[in-house]
Amino acid sequence: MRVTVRLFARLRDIAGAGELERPIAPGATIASVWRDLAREYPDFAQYERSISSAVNLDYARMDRAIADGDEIAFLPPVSGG
Amino acid sequence: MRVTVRLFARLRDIAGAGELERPIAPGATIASVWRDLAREYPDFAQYERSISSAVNLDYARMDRAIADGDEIAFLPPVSGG
Amino acid sequence: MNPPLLGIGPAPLALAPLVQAIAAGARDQGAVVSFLGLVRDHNVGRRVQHIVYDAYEPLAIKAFERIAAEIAGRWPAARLALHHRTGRLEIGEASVAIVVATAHRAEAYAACRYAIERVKQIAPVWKHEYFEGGDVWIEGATADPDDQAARADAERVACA
Amino acid sequence: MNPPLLGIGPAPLALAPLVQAIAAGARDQGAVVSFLGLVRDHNVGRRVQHIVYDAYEPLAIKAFERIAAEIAGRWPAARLALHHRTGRLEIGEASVAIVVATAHRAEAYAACRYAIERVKQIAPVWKHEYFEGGDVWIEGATADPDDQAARADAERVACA
Repeated sequence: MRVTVRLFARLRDIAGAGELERPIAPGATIASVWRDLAREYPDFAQYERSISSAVNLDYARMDRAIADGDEIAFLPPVSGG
Repeated sequence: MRVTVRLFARLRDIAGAGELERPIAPGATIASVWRDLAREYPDFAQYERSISSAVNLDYARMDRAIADGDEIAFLPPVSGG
Repeated sequence: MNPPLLGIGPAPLALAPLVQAIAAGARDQGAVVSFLGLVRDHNVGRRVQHIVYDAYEPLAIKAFERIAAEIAGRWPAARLALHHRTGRLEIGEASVAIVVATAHRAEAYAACRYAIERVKQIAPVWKHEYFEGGDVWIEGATADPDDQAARADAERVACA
Repeated sequence: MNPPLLGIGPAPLALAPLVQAIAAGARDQGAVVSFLGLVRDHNVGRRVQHIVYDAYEPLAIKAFERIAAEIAGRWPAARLALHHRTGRLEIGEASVAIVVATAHRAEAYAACRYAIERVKQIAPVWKHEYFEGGDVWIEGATADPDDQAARADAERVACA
């Protein structure tokens, strides 16, 4: 099972990519995907408490279960306007 | 000595003219011009307490003395915007 | 060429030239708030057909200058454009256009609201409403620029 | 043809088409309040050279739809247009344009202010500021559309 991960703003800069494909295990949640990324990109750690996340274009809580093919987005604090 | 009187909105409708020339006596004030007009146009009486007045393009109090050639304006309650 | 910042007359109003007039080349202004007043098709139960605006135009310009000065006193960095239309207006047409630019949005909203409140209080402009079955001159506020209570009301509404 | 009421993308913003989109043909709306956010040449002591806006565009449109629904709940007769720009913006260019039309002005000011507060709280949009000497991603609010305290803040600021 795989998901697409979308990264924005500084998270994209840290990862060096705005879109990643990552494998997920059964029972995966947004939080487990985040933890895997934070191991891969240690600078993600500082966003642990401030990111928002979305699944398939809906804001979603970190404990939300995800499924094969989902698009998961991690959003640093926003600054539009 | 003469002044120009400018009338607006319903005052103009009552008088049938937006601009009048009227003689004034020495010591005339805006109030005395108004009283003369109110004798001439009894329907002005209802505006006694709600009009504003201006002399030579400045808002002015009713007790303001006026001089030959002044432009006196009587303004019913406004409704712009 | 930009339009004058303050104006009154029969020409149809448009926001874009006023925004351009106060915001073009602005480097330190982050917020522009605009107000348009439109002629509505009903008023206190009457079906409005059109409105004719009368004004004492040169005194209106002086009233607008006074409003601009009040705003400059209260919000020193604000820039203001304020135009009122006269003559016959159909339903949906704009009678007044106000644009305020400031560094931050709270001030822009407040100063723009203050401007329209003061226009309604002290601009020598009158609405002649033609409705189904008759016509009437709308009479609102006794204009008195020195009435500090009215001015305080406008500021209270704007800055609440 | 009128533009869509909600939008995000790289095209320069203009108020006039948005005002046209929500106010054209309006017969019962007497007040139109607009907001433009402009890029300023300084920010917290830095001399800004330009801004690049990043956005998660499809989620931004959904956030705008949510804001529109919140406004429809709070001010049922209000009409809203809301567009955000993306990409590189120079000083003085507009990053966001909001237009609200209602019957009366108090509601138009309030709903327009509410909209920009909510954009800043929940729209997935990010400002990459390029200033003299460096660049920085601006990080403001943790986006959480369900945060009722944030929503109450926006309403309090808008309706004060």
